Amino acid sequence: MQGTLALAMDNLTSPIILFFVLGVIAAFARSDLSIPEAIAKGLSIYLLFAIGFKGGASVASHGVDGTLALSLLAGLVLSFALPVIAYALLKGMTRLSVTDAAAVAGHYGSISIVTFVAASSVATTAGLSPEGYMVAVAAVMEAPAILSALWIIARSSPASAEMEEGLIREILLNGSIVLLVGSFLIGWITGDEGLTLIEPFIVAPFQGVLCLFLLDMGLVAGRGLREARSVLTPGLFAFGVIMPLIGSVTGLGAGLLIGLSTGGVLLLMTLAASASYIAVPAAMRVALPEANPSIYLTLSLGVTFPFNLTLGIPLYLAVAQTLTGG
Amino acid sequence: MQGTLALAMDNLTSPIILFFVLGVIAAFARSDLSIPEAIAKGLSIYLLFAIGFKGGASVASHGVDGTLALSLLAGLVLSFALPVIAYALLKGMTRLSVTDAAAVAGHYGSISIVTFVAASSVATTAGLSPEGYMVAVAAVMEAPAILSALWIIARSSPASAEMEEGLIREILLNGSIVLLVGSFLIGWITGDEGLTLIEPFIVAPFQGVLCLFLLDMGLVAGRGLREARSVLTPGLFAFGVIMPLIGSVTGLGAGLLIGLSTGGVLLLMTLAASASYIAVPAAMRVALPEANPSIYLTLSLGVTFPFNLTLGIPLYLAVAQTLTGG
Amino acid sequence: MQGTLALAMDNLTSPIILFFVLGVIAAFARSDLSIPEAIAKGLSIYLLFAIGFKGGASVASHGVDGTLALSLLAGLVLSFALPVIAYALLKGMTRLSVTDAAAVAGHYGSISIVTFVAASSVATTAGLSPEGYMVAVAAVMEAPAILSALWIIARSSPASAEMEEGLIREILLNGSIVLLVGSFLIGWITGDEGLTLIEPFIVAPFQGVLCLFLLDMGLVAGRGLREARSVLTPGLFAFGVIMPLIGSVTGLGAGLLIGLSTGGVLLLMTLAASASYIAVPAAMRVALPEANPSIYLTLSLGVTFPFNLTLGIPLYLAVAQTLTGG
Amino acid sequence: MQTHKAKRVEIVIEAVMEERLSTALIKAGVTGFTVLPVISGSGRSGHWSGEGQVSRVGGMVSVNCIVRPDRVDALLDAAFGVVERHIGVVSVMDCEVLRAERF
Amino acid sequence: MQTHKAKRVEIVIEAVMEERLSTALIKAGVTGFTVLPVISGSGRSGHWSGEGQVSRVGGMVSVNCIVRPDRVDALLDAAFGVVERHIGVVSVMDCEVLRAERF
Amino acid sequence: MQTHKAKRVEIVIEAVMEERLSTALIKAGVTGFTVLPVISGSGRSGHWSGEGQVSRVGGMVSVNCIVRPDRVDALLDAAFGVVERHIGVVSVMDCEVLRAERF
Ligand SMILES: Nc1ncnc2c1ncn2[C@@H]1O[C@H](COP(=O)(O)O)[C@@H](O)[C@H]1O
Ligand SMILES: Nc1ncnc2c1ncn2[C@@H]1O[C@H](COP(=O)(O)O)[C@@H](O)[C@H]1O
Ligand SMILES: Nc1ncnc2c1ncn2[C@@H]1O[C@H](COP(=O)(O)O)[C@@H](O)[C@H]1O
Ligand code: NA
Ligand code: NA
Ligand code: NA
Repeated sequence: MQGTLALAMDNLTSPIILFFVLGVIAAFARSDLSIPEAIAKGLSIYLLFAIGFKGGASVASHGVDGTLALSLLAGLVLSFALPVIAYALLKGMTRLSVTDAAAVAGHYGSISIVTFVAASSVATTAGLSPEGYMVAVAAVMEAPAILSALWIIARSSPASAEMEEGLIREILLNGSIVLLVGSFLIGWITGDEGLTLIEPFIVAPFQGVLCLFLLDMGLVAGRGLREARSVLTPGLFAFGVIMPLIGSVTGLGAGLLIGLSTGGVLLLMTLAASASYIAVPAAMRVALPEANPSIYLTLSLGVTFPFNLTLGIPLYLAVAQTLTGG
Repeated sequence: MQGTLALAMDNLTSPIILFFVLGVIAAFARSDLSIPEAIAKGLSIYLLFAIGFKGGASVASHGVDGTLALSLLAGLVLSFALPVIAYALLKGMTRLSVTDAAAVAGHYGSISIVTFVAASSVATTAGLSPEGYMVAVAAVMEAPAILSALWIIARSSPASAEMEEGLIREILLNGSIVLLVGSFLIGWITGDEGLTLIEPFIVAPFQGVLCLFLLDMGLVAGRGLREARSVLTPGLFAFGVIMPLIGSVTGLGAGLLIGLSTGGVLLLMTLAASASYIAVPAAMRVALPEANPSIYLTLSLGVTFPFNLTLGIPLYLAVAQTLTGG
Repeated sequence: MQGTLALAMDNLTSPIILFFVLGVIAAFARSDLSIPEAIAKGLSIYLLFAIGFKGGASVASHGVDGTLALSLLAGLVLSFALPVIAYALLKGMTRLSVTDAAAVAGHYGSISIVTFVAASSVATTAGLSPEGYMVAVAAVMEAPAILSALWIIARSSPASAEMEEGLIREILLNGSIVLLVGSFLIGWITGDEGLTLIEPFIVAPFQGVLCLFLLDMGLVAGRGLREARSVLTPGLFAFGVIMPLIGSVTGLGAGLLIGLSTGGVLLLMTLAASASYIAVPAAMRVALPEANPSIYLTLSLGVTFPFNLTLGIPLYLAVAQTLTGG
Repeated sequence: MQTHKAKRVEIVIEAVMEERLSTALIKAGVTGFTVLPVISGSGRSGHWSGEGQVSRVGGMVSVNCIVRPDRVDALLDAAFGVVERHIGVVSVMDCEVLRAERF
Repeated sequence: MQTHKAKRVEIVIEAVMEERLSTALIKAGVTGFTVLPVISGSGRSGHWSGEGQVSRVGGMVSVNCIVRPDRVDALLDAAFGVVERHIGVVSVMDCEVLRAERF
Repeated sequence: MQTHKAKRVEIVIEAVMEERLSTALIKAGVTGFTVLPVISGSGRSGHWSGEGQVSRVGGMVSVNCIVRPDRVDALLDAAFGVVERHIGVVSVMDCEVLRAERF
């Protein structure tokens, strides 16, 4: 327990969290500090590229066991199921309209890749080596939640969410999924040889790039919070903290069932606990334009993301270590 | 021969080629994956900066022999002459108009710096150390082909291609030429001392950056092919594969004549075989606006570039090794 | 003395200066070489991030002594006082209007962070280890000079420079100040542990990134000089060279008084000698729109910056070494 | 210089809807348009800015089409079909063009 | 399709003044506007370009507001108050809009 | 607020031709213009997009000039001379400006 606290403290004073905080503070203080849009996109491309490739290369060197398929399946199921839980919770805890609640729910079935990256760092620091294919699980979990959200809507008001042609393709071929999966496969195919070649680019500078990216996320989250503070009712705020806990428990259950390593359980918990802020919002703007984007963006980026980053991940780690004996 | 095949296979499964393929696939699948324009330009600036500097530093440490001047001269002659060959070939193999044929021809006298970089990597992997000043040869070959193309046009329809004032300056002071030559000279001047200083920036991460750049090129090439498939007649397609082979033979002849090392011969073959997709298209838009850009861009980026990258370079290497005994 | 000359020569042929020169030449030759705006901003963010963090980490590992507070105070005083000196000098040496003279004066009380970085490199090469908190001194010196300039104006024509509400906040929370101070504090808090994590990102590639950034500054400075050559009267030009010398003497005095190390004295001299080209121009456009920006930008970026880079810093080093016996 | 009357339609629309809009325009026979980036904006749905954004959510683009006056209704119908449920602004201005054969 | 008369005001202004302008617009009751980036320009104060610029100095933006005709005077007063001492250009065009209830 | 009649000319032109256009404009006595970036477009020569592009080929810019009505012909002649052989669009709109002494 004391170890957990120390770890949480350590985590809270890690550079990546402090840079996120710096961004939030700068945004609240209305500093004109900002990262150009192209640079922010470039950083995010770098992260997806690096994390996908490293995951693939790790699969290449550790081999694939039967749990790979099971993990992918678990990811699919969680991504489909979590929005249903989230929706029920939202209906109980908040006064959101059906549309808004479904839109928010969709975000919580999907994942945040930066949260995943942060958890991977924590895992490595704690001496764990999660399964490399967890990256593929992350990719698999991006999209199904969107379908769940649309299905929830379709049940309650069939007219408003007719599935537009092209949307499914758009969701599945979303740029971040393609880059993540593509890099994963290339990492797998080229294995150690490939990794050796590009390691100095994707491994050594990774944490530094991550800091800059989190600074940007802090700026965006802070600006969002500043402008949309009013949408954050106590009920919504509570949901933004409780839902990741519930998600993490489902991830824990799945991870233990499958028999993942301690690190793998931590990552699956984190994936289930995290909320999307790229793929799902974009799909929601297309499919559910009536849903208010400031609600789901503020909740996902302004509440759940920092919660996972600061308190969630150390907690999930402690639980994973205790229950797997790792 | 078996060695060549193995090498070709190795080459085909190198990360850089796989990322190019990923880009092409993503574009064909109409994924919204894209690299922001500013980032793509940034990556290209990095590559020119790094390759120019390393070339110069290598000249500084290996010294200059008499072949430097000869190589530059050979580059000049090839760049002037290849468009004439290309034009004759195009007139024989396709039904392109004079203007379109001349515009395409101009691209094949000039060079593609990424193809050059890919060949340099293959050379290094094969244990060769090409002459550092081949970078300068590459720079020298960028522009003369444009003049050749304009001369071809001027001969057949004197009115349409009056040499506009300012164009020559623009061609010679093209950003990529200036950056490449400038970095080369600075690398030469500052030598080992300079290299030591910036080596961690330009050497270690180079291959990783190259992967991202090729992903971008794959995206752009794939999008071009998707939209301009119709311009690619069988005759044009065949030209896009045959012309680099012819070019490589002229490069081979020149390289053997001059007495370049095996690596140097490989690079000169590759330069002669490659087609421009930055400097020449821009000049053609200014000087020959009537020429259809989708023809030359699709051919250069969508056919010849991937051909050289995948099959061409291993072939040129095998030939160079056999004939130089390297 | 000979050592100084050798050092100056060494400095003149360092890659960063040569890349600056390349940029100036390219701009004068009207090459279309250019760094996209987003990339230039990205490079500048990287530099502020890296330099701030390293400064903080160095404070964490070397501890704080009493001179920290004194140095910050000295920075404040210099930044407030230098514009007054600069204004008097300008009034004597040039025919600038009150507004233009005050605007220019403001730039010389503030600082140029790239000049600071260049001086830090020179210090390291010379085997010195300046106090890490000099970064904080740099941050402290950014803003006060702006207030001085406005005060100078207010004295001579009370109407024209009424202090607009919001301007002070804007000046103090300027993006570069926030990033520099934030990174400094995070470097300090996370100390060696943090540094180890992100060192491969902020230390090894630093000089290479700096080269690219100086190429960009050369391009911008060259373009400015080309377009605004006419504003550069001999008097102004002389001011652009004499004022940094005067500034460096005030920095020297303060540094010796405080008892900074040789490297610290060098950096304080450089800070006092350098002129702002980011924070102050932006503030001047808001507060003194009547002042002609080509005057202050051309002088700061086109004259004083290259002067400090090439001749100034080696001179300040020689003086600092002689007078501190370092 | 000889000019011809035309209409200039400007549609400020969410970036995620851009492809759907251009498809609809092309279907409506509008084959010429130019897309300009937008960096920030303000409207009934609040203020937004593209700064530091990784996703295209909230980002907008400005799509400009110049058409012959008799085509403007078809264009507006097509555009309206796409923007109807979405945030965004459609405006029409009179203009004159060179080279009328192009429109 | 039913359209309504409106005015389109375009203000090209220094980037450093953008926030002040939007504050003034909002104060004047103009809540809708779109900001477009500008890459270079030329005017009485010479030529400038954003290329390679780190600071926002010299950079400009183009702020477009569509308003009901009766609001245009308030808008121009507000805009003029901000641009008065600054470089920049203000122009007004007639236009027609869909969904007039939005303006 | 006092406004003055003027013309707003918008020229969408290939980025590689921008410098030639501004030179021609300045020669024609047009000293004020603003250049906006364009991210993609469609026309008789097909569709293009700047995404991921390293070269300026295919890229376009939008050059906007506000001029006094009596200057518009000189402007159009100058612009036409540059765009004649090139792809691109020239349109003219009526507008009103503040601070007429600037045009
Ligand atoms: N009156 C207006 N003038 C110009 N642009 C507007 C106006 N109203 C809305 N917009 C643009 O359209 C976007 C969405 O507007 P809205 O649907 O009102 O939230 C805003 O962010 C602006 O970019
Ligand atoms: N006549 C004009 N037409 C379009 N834009 C202009 C015009 N005059 C000035 N501008 C823009 O406003 C900026 C400042 O103009 P000025 O105040 O004349 O220096 C220029 O850099 C252009 O971007
Ligand atoms: N009708 C139009 N309205 C707006 N922009 C157009 C139009 N036609 C062409 N353009 C722009 O001009 C470029 C070249 O057009 P074109 O010469 O028709 O291929 C296109 O890519 C568009 O950016
Ligand atoms: Na989740
Ligand atoms: Na060639
Ligand atoms: Na100073």
